[in-house]
Amino acid sequence: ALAASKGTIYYMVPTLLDEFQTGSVTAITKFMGDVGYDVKALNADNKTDVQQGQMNDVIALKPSAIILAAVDFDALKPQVEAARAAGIPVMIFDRQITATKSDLTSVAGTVEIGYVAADQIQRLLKEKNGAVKGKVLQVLGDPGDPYTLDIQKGFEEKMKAFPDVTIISKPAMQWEASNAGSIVADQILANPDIDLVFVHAAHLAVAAVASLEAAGKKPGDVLLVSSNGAPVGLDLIRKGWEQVEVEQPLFAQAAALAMFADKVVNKQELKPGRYDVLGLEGTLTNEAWGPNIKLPGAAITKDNVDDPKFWGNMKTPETPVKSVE
Amino acid sequence: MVSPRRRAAIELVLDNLVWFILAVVLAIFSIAVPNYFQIGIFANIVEQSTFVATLSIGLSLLIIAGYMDLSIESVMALAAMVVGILFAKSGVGIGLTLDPEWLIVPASLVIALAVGALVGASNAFFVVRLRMNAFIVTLAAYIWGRGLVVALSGGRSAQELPPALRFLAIERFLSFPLIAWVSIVATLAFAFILNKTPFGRHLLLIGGNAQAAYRAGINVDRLTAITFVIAGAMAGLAGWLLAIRTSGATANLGVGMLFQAFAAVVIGGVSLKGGVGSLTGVYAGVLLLASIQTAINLMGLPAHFTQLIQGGMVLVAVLLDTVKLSIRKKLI
Amino acid sequence: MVSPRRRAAIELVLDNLVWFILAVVLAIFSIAVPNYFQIGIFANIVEQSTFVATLSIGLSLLIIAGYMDLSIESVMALAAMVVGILFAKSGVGIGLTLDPEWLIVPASLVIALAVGALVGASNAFFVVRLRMNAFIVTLAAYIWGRGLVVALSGGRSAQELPPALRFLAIERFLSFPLIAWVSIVATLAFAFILNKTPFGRHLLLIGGNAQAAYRAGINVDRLTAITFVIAGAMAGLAGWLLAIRTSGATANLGVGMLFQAFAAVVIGGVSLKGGVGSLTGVYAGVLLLASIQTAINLMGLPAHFTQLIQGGMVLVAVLLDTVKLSIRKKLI
Amino acid sequence: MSTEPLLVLDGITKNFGAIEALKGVSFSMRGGEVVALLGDNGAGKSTLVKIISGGLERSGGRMVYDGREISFSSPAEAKAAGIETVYQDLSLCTNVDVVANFFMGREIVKRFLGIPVLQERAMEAVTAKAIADAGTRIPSLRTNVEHLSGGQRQAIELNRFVHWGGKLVLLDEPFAALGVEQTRRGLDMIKKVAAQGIGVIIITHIMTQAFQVADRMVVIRQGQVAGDVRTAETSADEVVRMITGEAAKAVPGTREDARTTGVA
Amino acid sequence: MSTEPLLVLDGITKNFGAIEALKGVSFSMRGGEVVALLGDNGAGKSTLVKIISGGLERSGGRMVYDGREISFSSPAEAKAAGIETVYQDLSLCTNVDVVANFFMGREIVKRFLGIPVLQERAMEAVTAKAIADAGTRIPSLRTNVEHLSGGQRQAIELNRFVHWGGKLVLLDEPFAALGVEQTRRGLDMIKKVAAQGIGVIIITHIMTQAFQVADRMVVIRQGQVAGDVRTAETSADEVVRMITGEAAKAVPGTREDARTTGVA
Ligand SMILES: Nc1ncnc2c1ncn2[C@@H]1O[C@H](COP(=O)(O)OP(=O)(O)OP(=O)(O)O)[C@@H](O)[C@H]1O
Ligand SMILES: Nc1ncnc2c1ncn2[C@@H]1O[C@H](COP(=O)(O)OP(=O)(O)OP(=O)(O)O)[C@@H](O)[C@H]1O
Ligand SMILES: [Mg+2]
Ligand SMILES: [Mg+2]
Repeated sequence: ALAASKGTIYYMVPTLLDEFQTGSVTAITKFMGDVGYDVKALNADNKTDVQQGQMNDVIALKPSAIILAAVDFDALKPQVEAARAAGIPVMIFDRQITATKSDLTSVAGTVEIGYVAADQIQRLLKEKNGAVKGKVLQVLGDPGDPYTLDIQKGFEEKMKAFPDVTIISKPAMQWEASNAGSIVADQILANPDIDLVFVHAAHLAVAAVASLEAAGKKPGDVLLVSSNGAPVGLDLIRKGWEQVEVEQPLFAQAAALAMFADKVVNKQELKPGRYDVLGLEGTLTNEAWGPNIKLPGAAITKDNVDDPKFWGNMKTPETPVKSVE
Repeated sequence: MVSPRRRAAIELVLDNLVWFILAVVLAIFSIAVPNYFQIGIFANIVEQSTFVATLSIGLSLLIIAGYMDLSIESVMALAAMVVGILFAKSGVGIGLTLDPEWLIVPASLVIALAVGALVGASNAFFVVRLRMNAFIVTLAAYIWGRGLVVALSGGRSAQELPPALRFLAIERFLSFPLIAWVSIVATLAFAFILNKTPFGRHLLLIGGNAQAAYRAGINVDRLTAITFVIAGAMAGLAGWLLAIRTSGATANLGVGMLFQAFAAVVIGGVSLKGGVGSLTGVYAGVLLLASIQTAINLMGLPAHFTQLIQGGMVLVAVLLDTVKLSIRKKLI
Repeated sequence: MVSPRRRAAIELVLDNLVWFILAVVLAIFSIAVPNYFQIGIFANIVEQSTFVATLSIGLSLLIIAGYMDLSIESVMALAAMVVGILFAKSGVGIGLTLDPEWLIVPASLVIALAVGALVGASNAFFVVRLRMNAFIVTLAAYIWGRGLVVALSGGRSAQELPPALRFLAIERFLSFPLIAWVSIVATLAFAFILNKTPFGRHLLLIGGNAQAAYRAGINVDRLTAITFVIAGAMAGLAGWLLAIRTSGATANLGVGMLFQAFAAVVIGGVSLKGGVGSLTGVYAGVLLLASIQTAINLMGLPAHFTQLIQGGMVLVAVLLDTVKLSIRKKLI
Repeated sequence: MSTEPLLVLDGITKNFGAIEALKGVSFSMRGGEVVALLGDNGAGKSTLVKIISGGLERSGGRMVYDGREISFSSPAEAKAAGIETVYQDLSLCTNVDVVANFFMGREIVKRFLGIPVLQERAMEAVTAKAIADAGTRIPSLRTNVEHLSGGQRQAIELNRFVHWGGKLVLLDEPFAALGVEQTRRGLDMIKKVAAQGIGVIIITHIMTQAFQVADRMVVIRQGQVAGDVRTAETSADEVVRMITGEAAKAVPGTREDARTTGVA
Repeated sequence: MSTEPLLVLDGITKNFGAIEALKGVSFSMRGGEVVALLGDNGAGKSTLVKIISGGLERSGGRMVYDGREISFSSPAEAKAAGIETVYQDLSLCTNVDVVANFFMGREIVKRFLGIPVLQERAMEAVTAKAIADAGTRIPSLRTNVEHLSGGQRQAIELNRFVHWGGKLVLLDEPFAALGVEQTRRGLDMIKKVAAQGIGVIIITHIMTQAFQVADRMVVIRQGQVAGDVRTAETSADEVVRMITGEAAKAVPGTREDARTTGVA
């Protein structure tokens, strides 16, 4: 896009073992490129201490800014403070840090994903059983990962109102797909009346579907809901195995950072208000932890699955993002 | 003092103690855990054991020969991902098709085995030719192998293997899916090789005293290299089976199976010092671990406690095994 | 044939080869990687080495004595989480305060050491008293230890340790933070113990031939048990340091450090067969791994390839180490 | 030679699973006495020595040492009671040097601030003298034992016992790998040790060695005492016949005699 | 005894780092000849044997075997060329049973569908016979070797070589742990083997054994040949003097002679 780069921005990605994170590297690199910044990504492999070390190293490099998707939310607080003390602006991506000030936060909200999922699951149960009742198998990610715990929190909070819904929660250790497959295989035998399976990431849905298929189920026999909107999830919707994918607006989240990058790098003030981010409406507010732009997640169903705005369709928007003036 | 006949009986039990422990544990779970006692659950246990059991074959052979291989987990994932990328229809899969369709079974199998054997050969090169420490060489391969999975897939998943492959995970023979039978047959075949052929005998000798074996004219280097290749190929086979069961592959597929394989190998009676072990015992060890995992899946435990309980159960399982020693001492 | 003086010089280099490799690697990175050559980066390397270095102390001692301990990583996380829960102010922390404030330093340190020593003692009980295999006992502890962290914290993190503790991570002496000095001093202290005291000598003897040591009247069981407790306590210390650096603890804190510790121990020249090794070499191994990791951080490689490259670099580092053997054979 | 028995074995038995390695061995000896323990391969000599030295638990029988009935549960206890042992399968740590092996478990230390610190020079000097006295040449005391020849290894093990005195010395084929000169010096040393009132049990297959050094010969055959004779009153041929069993009937009552001595 | 030399060693040297274990050893021998290799502890006897048997690489010198100049890079090659070795530090796998050790590397197999399958019974029968012939009693051939006595172990190692024939046999202190009767049978066996035209090199520290069996004696002293004499033309005293070095001057030119024989 631009002849001369305005500088380098480091993106601290928590892991590359799930498709959302992989996609985020591509999207952030693209959008930041649109507004004139080079992006280098560092993968922390889901290790908080590794990410802390990476932050320390990057601070020594004095980049234009750091984008942080923390492995463990607030645990990165000391490094965020160190970076800002060194004059390097820090933008928070996807995983909100509220314990300390940062220069811009762009999130859909992990608890909110749980809310959206709960709404959709209530609808699906009602369609199937006539009322919001039945049995739901919730396959969590790793029980030591707050990301999955937040989704669980949001989901269960909203489901409290429906005592007729039994929720069985089992963790897929280390987010490993075949663990999820085994849980589904075992539970479908122990509880043949399971109506719906809710997995916390689309790559877990792959193994869950394989287990359902091996158990002789046909698409739709057991409902399936997943979160994060990865490409495999959308494929499963097209094939009828999955009913709903709760999408995290990856593109918009990334684009929002790019739109304000110049202002953040130049330490200018961000004006609260509503902004159009790739067609989604983002709300920028000033919170205790600094400017915060929130982008609403969406439910993907068979009806809208082909919409190119979903990152899972992997059509990174062609039109360049423009800096907010 | 015990009569010879009773002693023989006790010896038989002790020699196959893992199997007896397995039976006891299954009985306890069947009584204590609701829904545990049903053929479907037992079939699930056998099915879930498939991958670790297949991994454990090569690992056991290497440990018996006095080496080890930490790379097998990553090699399995790599083979699964290669199969996934080539033959799966969605995600990162490019969905190759063959004519006739069934050709995909041997083709994908050969590819998976080749991927595994290749990494095994690389490990062998460093360990046997360059005399590097097997632990560190295979640790490096564990890291770069998983790295290669991520690099190849870009962190994404491959999904939907064609039915010509998938039937191996769906069709059942005596209520176990075909993939489980593959691992059972492989275990039996290698158990035969270990116990009844010169190759197996030489592995035991090398594990017991490599210098003595070398002096006796056994080609220690060649045998060691072959065993690394076998371990790699078996990991490739495990990957092939895992891909078929998952109907594709994800970037973190099989994470944590290395530790399970090690635990199974030790529970199964293979000495980490080398020179001692049997593959049927190892298979029982795998089943034991899978039984525990299944019980945890079925018990209404809060998610946060599963790992705690898993660790405790492994300890108890091995504790039972050590009872063996004291019985042997006292009764014989 | 080489002159005795030149041979002595070569021996010196070879005996400390890890340090020379480290120097070479640092020099190469300094030239090749932009921004690598600055005191801040070297300080980062030392700081990042703190935890693995501390873990490696106990691991090395146990390996030298012919055992191993897989639980250290989880023990470290457990100690960190206990400290985090007790003293951190937000998250799952309950924010205990002491009067005077500085008392928190010894209090939290003693708690962390005690947590570690306790797990170490439990490992020792199973291994020494019940004669269970150390690998499997500590593997179980690795699983239940991490499980306990998850259970205690509910998977959440504790944040914000009070400044009275945090200053150890912030204040610097000779440009290294104080926590790094703690691990350096601990390494030197145990290096002294290993090389110059009967305790260390007996560990080497046990690792070389436990039966001979036993016959010579050395209390092998007692020494082994003590070493397990030391390994646990050192893991506790590592957890304390890690909590201070993190300013709290997360449920997955330190995942993967076990492998790093093993790699460092092997690169540092400790034989996994027991009976051979020095702690200063191990510290160099830790620094070497951290240097590689830092170089990868600074090189700006595509993130998908980092793991691949990391694995390759570990291999190369050890490859250099094996050059030692052939040099020794040829030149001396 | 004192009159009180130093060691009394009474009906010692040992089973390894189905195998009865010792079927009731009884004999006794005094301090300053050198007893040659003879017998065919697999007769049970080493097993007996390991039982006396605390390395193996006996299955049955009584053992009286230095006037008290005892039962050592570890070599450390036997050592503490003054029993030194040279094992047939050498007990050396090949991963450390000659000095470390020589002082295994009894290192010379100096305390600094209460911390015991190894005194390498002092230990090296002692080792050098002992090895030289034994007539053995070792290239460097700082080489790891894995690089030494079979005889050099045995010399280390054989000579370290002299240094620690004790009351009873058990030597299980201590000269098997030693050269002519080293063996000669070893035999002399045994005589010197016995002259100090220390009891010595030596196992050997070479009759000339046994006849040169022993006051008495105890022959074990298939786990039982097949002969217990004074050296002066027997001949090599007779002893060999006892060992191989051809003369089993020629020494009736030997076991009885031994037991009587034991109880006395 | 053939006239062609079976083995010619010419100036063999071996360094271990700074240590010169062999400083140029030369001698030769014929098939059917029994050569006793004598020398003090650490003289270099075992090192020489390992060089001949392919277990160690020589630092210098030439070796001619069976008419061809050779350089074995592994024991397997030496074995293939007909050289059998019994090592001083036993080469047994204690984790397997007697039969497995006896047949180590040369198991009896039967092929089914091309797959070689171990014939345990056949191997057991052969082992039983060999062990019985050697006069050794072993409780069960199916016990792991770790449970055997020192002499029983040595018997396995010593007797398995007979089974494989070959052209040259190297025995490094093969009787060190054997009983009286077992040693006698071992010596007989060596004579029988030599009578078949096989060359034998035997290392021992016991003069009587050397004199009973050897045609010639080669004495190594500090890595050099210090004497090379026909048994008939020497005495035990003279040989001991060569070993300890007191008679070093009494056998001038021995090395020269050996070399001449070697080249012939
Ligand atoms: N691997 C090695 N490294 C260093 N030195 C060695 C090595 N092997 C042998 N030596 C040395 O070489 C010399 C000769 O050893 P060798 O084993 O040949 O002696 P030997 O004549 O067989 O003695 P013995 O009668 O005691 O068996 C010894 O001084 C020994 O220490
Ligand atoms: N741990 C064990 N388990 C089983 N059998 C054993 C064990 N130790 C020794 N034996 C058996 O006990 C018998 C006596 O062995 P021991 O070692 O005492 O013989 P020895 O008289 O010392 O013979 P050698 O002269 O060959 O050294 C042998 O038959 C041996 O096989
Ligand atoms: Mg013995
Ligand atoms: Mg020798």
